[in-house]
Amino acid sequence: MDILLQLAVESLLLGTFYAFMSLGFSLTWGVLNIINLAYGSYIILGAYISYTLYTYAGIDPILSLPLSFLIGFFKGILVQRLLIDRVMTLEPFMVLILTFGLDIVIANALNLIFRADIRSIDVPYAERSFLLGPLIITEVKLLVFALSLVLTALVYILLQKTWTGRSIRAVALDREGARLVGIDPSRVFLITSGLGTGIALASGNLYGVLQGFTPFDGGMLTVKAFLVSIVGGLGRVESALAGGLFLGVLEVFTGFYLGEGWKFFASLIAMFLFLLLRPRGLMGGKYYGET
Amino acid sequence: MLLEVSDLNAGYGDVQVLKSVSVNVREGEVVAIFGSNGSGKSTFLKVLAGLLKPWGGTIRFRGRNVEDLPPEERVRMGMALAAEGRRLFLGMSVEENLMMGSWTDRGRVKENLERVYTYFPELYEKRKDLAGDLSGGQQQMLSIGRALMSNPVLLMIDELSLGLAPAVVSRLAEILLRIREEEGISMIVVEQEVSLALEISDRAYVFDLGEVVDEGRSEDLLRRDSIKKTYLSVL
Amino acid sequence: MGRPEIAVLTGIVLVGFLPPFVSDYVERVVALALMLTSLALAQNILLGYTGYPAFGCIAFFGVGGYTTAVLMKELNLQFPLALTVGTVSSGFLALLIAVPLMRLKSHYFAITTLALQLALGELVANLELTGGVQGINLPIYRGPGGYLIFFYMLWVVAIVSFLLNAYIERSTFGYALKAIREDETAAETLGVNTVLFKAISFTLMALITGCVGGIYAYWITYIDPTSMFDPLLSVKVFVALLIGGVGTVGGPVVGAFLLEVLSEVLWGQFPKVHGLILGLLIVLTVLIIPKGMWRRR
Amino acid sequence: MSLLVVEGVSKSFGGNRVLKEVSFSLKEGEILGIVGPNGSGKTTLLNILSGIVKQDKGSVIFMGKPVDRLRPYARARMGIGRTFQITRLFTNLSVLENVLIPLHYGGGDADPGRAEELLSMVGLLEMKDRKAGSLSLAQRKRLELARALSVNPRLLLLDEVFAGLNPVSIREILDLLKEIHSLTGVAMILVEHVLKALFQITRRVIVLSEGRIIYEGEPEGMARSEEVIKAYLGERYASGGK
Repeated sequence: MDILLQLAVESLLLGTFYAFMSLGFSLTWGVLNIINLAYGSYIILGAYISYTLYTYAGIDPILSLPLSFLIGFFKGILVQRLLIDRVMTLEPFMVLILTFGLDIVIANALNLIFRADIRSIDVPYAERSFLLGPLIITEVKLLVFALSLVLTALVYILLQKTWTGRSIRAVALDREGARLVGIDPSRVFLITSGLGTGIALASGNLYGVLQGFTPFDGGMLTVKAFLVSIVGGLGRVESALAGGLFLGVLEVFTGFYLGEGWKFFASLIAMFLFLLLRPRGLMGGKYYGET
Repeated sequence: MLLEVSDLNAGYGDVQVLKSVSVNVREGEVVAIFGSNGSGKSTFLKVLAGLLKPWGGTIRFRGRNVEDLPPEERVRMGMALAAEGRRLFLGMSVEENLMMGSWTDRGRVKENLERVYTYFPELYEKRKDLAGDLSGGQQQMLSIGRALMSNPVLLMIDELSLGLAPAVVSRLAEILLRIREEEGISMIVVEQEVSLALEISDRAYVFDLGEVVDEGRSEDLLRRDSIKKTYLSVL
Repeated sequence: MGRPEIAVLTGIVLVGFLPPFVSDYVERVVALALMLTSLALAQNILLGYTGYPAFGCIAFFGVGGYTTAVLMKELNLQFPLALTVGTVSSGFLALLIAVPLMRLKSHYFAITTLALQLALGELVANLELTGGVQGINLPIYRGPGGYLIFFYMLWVVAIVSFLLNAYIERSTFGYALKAIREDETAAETLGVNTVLFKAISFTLMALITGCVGGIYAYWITYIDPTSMFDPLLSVKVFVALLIGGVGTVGGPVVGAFLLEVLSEVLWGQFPKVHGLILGLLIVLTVLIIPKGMWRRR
Repeated sequence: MSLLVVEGVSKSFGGNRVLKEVSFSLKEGEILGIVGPNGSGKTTLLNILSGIVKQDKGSVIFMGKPVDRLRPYARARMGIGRTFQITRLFTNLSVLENVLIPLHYGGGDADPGRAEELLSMVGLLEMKDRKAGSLSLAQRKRLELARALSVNPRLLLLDEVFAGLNPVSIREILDLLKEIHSLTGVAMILVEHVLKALFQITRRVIVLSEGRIIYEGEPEGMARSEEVIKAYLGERYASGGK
């Protein structure tokens, strides 16, 4: 019983991080209708940025998170302008190939600079934990959970309560309708890409304190972001939370009962089955643009 | 003259839909456009709103040529379209849909909301509901309401009565007449239902196979037999 | 066959006479190019003629390779038999999932096949039978002809794949696939059993891909999950198709040879940054050739 | 005996009832016009007949056999040919190939002689090697017609063949349809907005409004039917205008 409770709590902590981590992927997919295979590499890029800042300048990854976001924001805008805009209207698999190429470029560039060894951000609070009744809570996990929750809430507020957020949702729901009220969709595409990439890099800071990473972990993270996005349905923050928790439970429980090695397999099979049987997500609804 | 459209040609791919169409709208005037299916009415509004690029011809709005401007620019200048298929944001609340209508007039969103709610009290009651959960009639009101939120000089409404019950249509017609009276804005109403179109308009154009085949004061047109012929093509 | 197609075919056939005159290194590069040629031609049946991008086509490469390897290692089967079973298994798996899978369109279809590829890779990495992440060591081939035998096997598969593409280009069978590519609904209403032909097309792709995987496994004698289910190889197939021209018979051959030689040169010249350059090459290909890709005939 | 019997066919899309209990039948060689305002369910009805869309209720019987469980390709092989409102040609293939495909898969024999015969019937023989995508609209409509005829149809479903054409082209297609009918005796269902043209080829019309059949009979009666006038012109017009 205690074990089950412990696993449930671990799932919740991890799942909330996954939800935040995947928000950018889910948003760009929902709004622009593109699948960004380089997304995982963006997260890893964030992890390396915070690693560098922490190792060489002593800046805590939590403090450098806004900086990662900003770098990501401008990078997202740049990539959208220079690359994605040019192929968005072509066959959808062209974007897949393009972003895959981008993934290779980022991973190999990181590999050149940092080599393939596993790196980790060893903040002083990395190993601390405390007891809560029968539960063992790792402080880092709790911290990442809390921050993920706050940041997810921020994204939610941005989408729900600001004009920028509303215009993003409007474009996602009906591009032509958005043009009718005077919104320029191509501007919204830029902002969404910036926001999405910013979230990816920022979540990289959290990922970096949570566990070790190498330049080539991006692919695996893209799959996770994909799974989180498809479980609940695209683009909505609530759905990402549901998807994140699903992935959290799936990983924690398969990891515990079948072994660490099966975790990624479980995510992939879940992704395969979802696509095959429920491509619109568990709730079956059509939330964002998805045409 | 508020709007001068002359010699407009447009279509999709290589299929020409509009053939040398010329239409004028004066300040404060309500103009109806009707014709059977496939006569090019909706395409005409699409071109006016900037959603479809014309092949040729000019559109002058408030003395300025707008045919090359993107839709956003035209909304800013005071053109608003309640489009075919309504194009609402079905996953957003009624109020949010209305607010989006004020995208180009964000500073006055509160006043605009109040104004639109006085015309459509049922939208106020449903303001928290998702647009997707509204009935057809309420969606049409929302569509018109959203267009009004940008404080347009020219309101364009496509297929006003399509799929709506007669009672709903009557109410919509009343509201439109009221809006016109209180705000003095000009309107172009595309409508299949002849009697309705003529009832709420000053002048009307009859479209057939992409061409303007008849035009005139609405009262006169109502008496002409040509309408029945265009519609039912009975020889 | 048209003139360019005959020229390309002659080219592939002539490549078969190269080995006595070139170094082992060049021979190996040409064999790899022949392998990519077959993979690209296999994908061309599906994407080029039927219009479905199987982004994770290398799933079947892995299935073919692993089945062949496991059968040889565990059951001591002879290579020809093991390869046959490996090839058929790939085809069978494809046939099994084709109907639900091919209800999905464009990037949903593409991504689902990629998920399958990665999932299978993880599966063999976790199973004892397949040697886990350590992979499998195969016996070294010591029969007649030495390693040249693999060159010629890949050569034959490339020629067969080419002829199959040429057949599809001209035959009534190819008409069914092209009709599906052009407009699936219209094809149905004109008498084409689209479900059946989509499944056939997918299975053909898997058969060739699986066969190549089996040959490759025995050739390099050591396989592991990363090398047999490598997403990069999937992408290389697509880039080869883009360079050469999707939906043409000769294009994929030209594209595969160009890409393989190019990446080999890069590997040699810039051993440290070749991955980076390959990535840039992919990005550039997509940016430069997007429109040229559908040039057929 | 009836060639086609449609019995109580209903269809909803996401709670929106598009067809409500539609029933009618068609004799061998008969021509039927289906008209109605936008959104009245005409195209959905054709889609159900050709098998692209499955009805929720009711049954379609073709040549004495229920075809409800047959997929479109099987119905095509039984002899149901169709065209589309917006032409759906195989645009990257040649004109000839566009006809050879249904000849082989729908009609049972890809005989180039027969293909050329069909193309010359619709006046496209000289263009047989051109890409279908390069044809003009009128030519595309002709090619679609030839393609639908390639399955050796007993029943031809034509979705707005006249739409978007100029009067000259309408005239030509009309003559072509008449010619096809007199040569092959194929039954036809035309969904149509260009009523003038429609009435020159058939005396039997069904009017659909909001998914229901509101009129069935001769064209003349149509203009007198209160229901029809209401559907087209509106409540007020029917009761005598303002």
